Amino acid sequence: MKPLLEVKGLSMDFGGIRALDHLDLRVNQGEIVALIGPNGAGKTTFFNCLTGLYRPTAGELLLTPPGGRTKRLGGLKPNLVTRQGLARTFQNIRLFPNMTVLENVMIGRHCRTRAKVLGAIFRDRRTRKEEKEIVAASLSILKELGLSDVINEFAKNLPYGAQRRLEIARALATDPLILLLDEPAAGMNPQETRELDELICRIRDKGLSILLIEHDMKLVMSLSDHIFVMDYGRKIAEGTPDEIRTDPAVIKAYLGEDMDDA
Amino acid sequence: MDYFVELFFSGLTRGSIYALIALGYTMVYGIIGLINFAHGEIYMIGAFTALIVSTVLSIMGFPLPAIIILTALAAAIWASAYGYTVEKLAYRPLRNAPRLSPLISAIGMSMFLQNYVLLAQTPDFLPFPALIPDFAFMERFAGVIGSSDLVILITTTVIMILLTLLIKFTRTGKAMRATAQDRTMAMLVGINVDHVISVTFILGSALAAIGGMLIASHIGQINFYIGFIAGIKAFTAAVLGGIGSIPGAVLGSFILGLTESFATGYVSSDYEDVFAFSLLVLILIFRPSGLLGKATIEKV
Amino acid sequence: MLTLKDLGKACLIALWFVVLTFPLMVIKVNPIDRIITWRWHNMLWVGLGSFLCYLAGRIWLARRDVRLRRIRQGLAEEKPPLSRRILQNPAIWRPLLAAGVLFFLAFPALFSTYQTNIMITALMYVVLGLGLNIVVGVAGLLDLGYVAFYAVGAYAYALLNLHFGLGFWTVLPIGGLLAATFGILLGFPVLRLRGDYLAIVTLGFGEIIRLILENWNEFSHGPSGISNIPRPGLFGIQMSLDQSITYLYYLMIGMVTFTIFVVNRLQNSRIGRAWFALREDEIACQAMGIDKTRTKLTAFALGATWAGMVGVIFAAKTTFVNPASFTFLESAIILCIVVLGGMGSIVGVIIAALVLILLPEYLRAFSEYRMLVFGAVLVVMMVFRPQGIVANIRKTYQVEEK
Amino acid sequence: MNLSAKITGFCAAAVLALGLSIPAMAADTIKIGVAGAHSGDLASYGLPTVKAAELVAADINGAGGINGKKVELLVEDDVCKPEVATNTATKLVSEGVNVVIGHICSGATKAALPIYRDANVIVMSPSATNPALTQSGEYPNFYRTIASDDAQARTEVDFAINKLGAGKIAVIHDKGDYGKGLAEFAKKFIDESGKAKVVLFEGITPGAVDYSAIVQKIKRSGADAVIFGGYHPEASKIVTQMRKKRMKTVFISDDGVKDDTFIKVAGKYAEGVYATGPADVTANPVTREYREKYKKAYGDEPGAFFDNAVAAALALTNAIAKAGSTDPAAIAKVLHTEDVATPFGMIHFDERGDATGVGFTMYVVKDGKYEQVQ
Repeated sequence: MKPLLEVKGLSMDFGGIRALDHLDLRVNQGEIVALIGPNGAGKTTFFNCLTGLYRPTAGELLLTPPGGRTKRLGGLKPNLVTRQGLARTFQNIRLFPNMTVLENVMIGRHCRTRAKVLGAIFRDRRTRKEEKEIVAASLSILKELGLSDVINEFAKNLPYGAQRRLEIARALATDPLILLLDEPAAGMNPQETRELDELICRIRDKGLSILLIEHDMKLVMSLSDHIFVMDYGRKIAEGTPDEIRTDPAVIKAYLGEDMDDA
Repeated sequence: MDYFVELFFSGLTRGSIYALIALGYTMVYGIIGLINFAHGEIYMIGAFTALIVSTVLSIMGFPLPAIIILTALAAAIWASAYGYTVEKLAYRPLRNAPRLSPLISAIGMSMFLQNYVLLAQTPDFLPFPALIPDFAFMERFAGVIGSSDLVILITTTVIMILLTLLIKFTRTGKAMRATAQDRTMAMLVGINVDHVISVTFILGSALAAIGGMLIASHIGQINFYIGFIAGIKAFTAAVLGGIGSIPGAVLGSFILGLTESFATGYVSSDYEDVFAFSLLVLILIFRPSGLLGKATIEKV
Repeated sequence: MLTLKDLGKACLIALWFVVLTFPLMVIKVNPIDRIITWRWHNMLWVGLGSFLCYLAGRIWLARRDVRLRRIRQGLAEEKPPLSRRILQNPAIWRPLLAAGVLFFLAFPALFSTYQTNIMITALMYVVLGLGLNIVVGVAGLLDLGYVAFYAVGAYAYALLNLHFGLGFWTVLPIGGLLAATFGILLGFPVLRLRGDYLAIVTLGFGEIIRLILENWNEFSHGPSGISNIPRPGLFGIQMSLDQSITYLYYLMIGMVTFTIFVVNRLQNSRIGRAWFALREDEIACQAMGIDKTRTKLTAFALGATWAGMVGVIFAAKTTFVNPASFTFLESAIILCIVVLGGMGSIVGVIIAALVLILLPEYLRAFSEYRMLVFGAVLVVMMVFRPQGIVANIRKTYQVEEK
Repeated sequence: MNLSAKITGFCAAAVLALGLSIPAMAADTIKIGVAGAHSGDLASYGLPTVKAAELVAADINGAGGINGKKVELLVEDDVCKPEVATNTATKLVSEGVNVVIGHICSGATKAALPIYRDANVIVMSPSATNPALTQSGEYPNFYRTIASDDAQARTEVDFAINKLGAGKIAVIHDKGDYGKGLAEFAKKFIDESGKAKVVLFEGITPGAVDYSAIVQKIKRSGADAVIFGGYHPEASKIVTQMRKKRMKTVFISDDGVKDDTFIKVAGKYAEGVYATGPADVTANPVTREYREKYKKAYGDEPGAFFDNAVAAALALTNAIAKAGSTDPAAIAKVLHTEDVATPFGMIHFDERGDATGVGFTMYVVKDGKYEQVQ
């Protein structure tokens, strides 16, 4: 069976500086895959290439939905990538601060709905039905993530941990095949991290695949099915958590790097 | 051929005028990324201050060289003070606001200053005394280039060289470049960013005031509205050259001045401004970084 | 509340402004007759004015600090702003709304034709403000050439009527569509530009349209404009001036109602949410599957549609159009309405339009200061109250337990 | 029911409906509206008209009014903007004016006229020179005490061709309503004359930083004379740059340039510039009388269109007095048939509404002053 997401030879140059160098990576259906590496290794750049925010210099991005045809994601605009089934969160939280929590999630439904200007003005039956579905779907996601009590708050007024969860909720609302999480545990306390661990497992159990960038090694090791390690834009190792733990290249790359287990 | 040379010089004069204003736009944009809409008004205020001071001095019976020097000084000082105050009142509080807030504030400032001068002085055109005398040795070239054209050309060149030296070699210049590169980083290495931004506004305003004085003397009259049109043209020039780049601003100004001049000479001046605006629109669409500017990638 | 230090600082500030404004405020020269007029009294006004402004600002800041501290210490409760308290309490806003509706419906009967005429102008600006609000306030695209679409509408009626004899009601939708088409044509290349560049390009576009109207005589009749444009008709009934103004008034009331209805529905729809999201964070927006260009284009075109339709009404009301009515200043005034009212806030924009257009009419003595105040409003609002007089309120939802 | 009765009725109704404080004397005064630019950058064209109307009104009221009724002035600002002018006109109409002096700018006048026409109010402008205002026949209620642009262009062209013998003429304008209209007439008349040809027809941009390119172009065109349509700020810039480039080309311009400010701004370069303007009326006793009064009241010289405004005020008040009522038809009849003494001599109005005997003559700058060309 083909992997759900396959990246082949992905390279990205910024005016002569090679940020990503022939990167290969696979994510299989239902897996949690982690991407780790020291700061500046190019992990977020990789996410940006994957989601269409940057146009990669070379390489192929292939997405094969279960039972569907393989599609190339390279060169697609970000919104179309999302439509194909990749949804992401951001390292430095990019919510819509002056919109309510519920609205933030409703935005996620945008690419799965169709109401046009005329529909919005005349509010025909289909639009009304669609709007109801958007609200219902968003509310159910929020409930799942424990945000039901704050649906009418502005996103900017939420505490930090809740903002992180809201970002995940918003990404989930796009009905993704793969969820891309960029350092979801950053800045969380141990209690919140534990909850996040459970949350990610729950999402996986619903059949989604997850690609995760994370510095919290405890979380990575406990969650991941497969780990890719990057340094200087290159893949230096891959394997199961146990393999990675003992890989000499990884240890070398991380030497001096703060392996915070908190 | 003569006709070509004549048009060429008239284009150079125009270009120099735009350059003196465009430098201020480009410096401010380079440092805080703001289109300082009120810059044209600072130029206008410089011209008005020059008019007032020179008239007062000439009534008091000062000799012409003294009038010129004192007028230039007064215009530069007061325009700088306005530039400094505008920055402090309308832009500094918005330093961390969304990008459009300071721009809207700048548009407001521009309207405010225009109407302030209209109300404080007059809505009518005022004649501006010819501060630059007709040099005897220029007589031979009278048909091609006038004395004031020459003075404007030389002044622009000198100012541009001085400014480049200042930015390349002085401490302030280095601090300005550092702030333009990365404001947070500059702050961390101990540069007083507020101070640097103020200096930029003061410098840009002083240049605009000198420009205002020279142009007013060249054209012979001013009113409260001269800043708006000149400002937009100079901004076009700055964008054409690559906003944020000082040689770019000068290059862009000369290109705009020359094209306007040749377009008028060989085609028609009916659509002069349409042409300038279309040029602006086209550059922004197809090459927003201008001729000498650097393209930037937005960080995610 | 004020310390001696504050007073000292205020004196310094006053001194600074006195020196700063000295040449322009105090001296007035007549370079031809070589006469200098010294207006020393202005010095006093400037000094006193800046002194008091500074102190007022200090007091305002001090009180805000005290309030914030008390809130933090739990001594006081955070009070929602007055506008929100009114708008979220049906017991207050329903009677207010009813009174407002009654007042506006009865207006022509209560006041003279002239007052009605002024009110029509104000209502036109309400619609223009609401239209620009879609573009600037909701979608966050700073459009400084909005007046170009207004001109497109006005000239559409003037020219179509002149050449083909088309009537007001036929041209009203045509004007809107034509403006929308222009919006799309312009928007297509420029909407991928960054915010401040977009502002400048739209400004340039606005000027280009005006200059073309001014220069292309064969098409637009040049600077002398087109006169004798018919007022809106009503089944061919002959109307006196008073009647036709009253008619136009109710037409405008209908237009405003229609606009509010549409804008309100749009804002709380899938499209409207996408606009808001776009204003908040473009990148996150794209990552959530929103087509940036298309969403911007819809906002731009819809905003333009309103300008186009009001343009048609403008031509019909003035019965005369020339390019001088469509300068950058007009765009700036409409922008001022949106900024003062509060970006994205319908109620705010309506109030701001009425205040900014009606106030100068009734305070004729101060009408000279109109543009000065508009400029100051833009700066002051940005610095002190960027959310506008009535902050935008988001729709709230109830969780339905089944 | 005549108009004044209608208006009185309307006013009464308004007072009843509103309780607004419309003077109780309403029926006993003759209301003259004065509309034009009274603030903003064009105020200097509009304010002299207000002063003229005030002076005339003061005289009439001092002598007991017209047929026992006092004259009341309703002064309204239109900032020279068409869209404001319609409001101004509506306001004046709803306040029940009998006649209006104004508006100042042609654009604003065009916008306001239909409103006055529908309300049957006679309007007389001291300064709106757009030919269509009278020639189109659309505004039977419109009169003016200034000659229209085509008359001015005719004077300029005749002078250039017949007096100066110019064969090649460059026609330049400022792209404005007034300047461009004038330039187009000039071009038309030159083409029709067959004796000269237009070697350059071009618009310049007001407020540009430099005009040397267009000046070079004029030079290259080899024109004997330049006819410029526009106002003095641009004219002085062009003349100055022409003379600085040692060009001796004759410069002919219009009423917008026949202003002392032009000479003061252009200084020595103004010498020899021709400009059309209303015939010199300083010898006329009426002119002298009102200029004296102005000086006495305000201390300085009256500004633009003052004489025209005095003429309009005198013509209108005279017509009301002679007609014995404020009925527009009666007033119109007097205006068309009976001569009245004004700063321009004895004038009446032709069937289109143009004042007879108000024409243009050519002036030339000599020793720093405009002198009539013999």
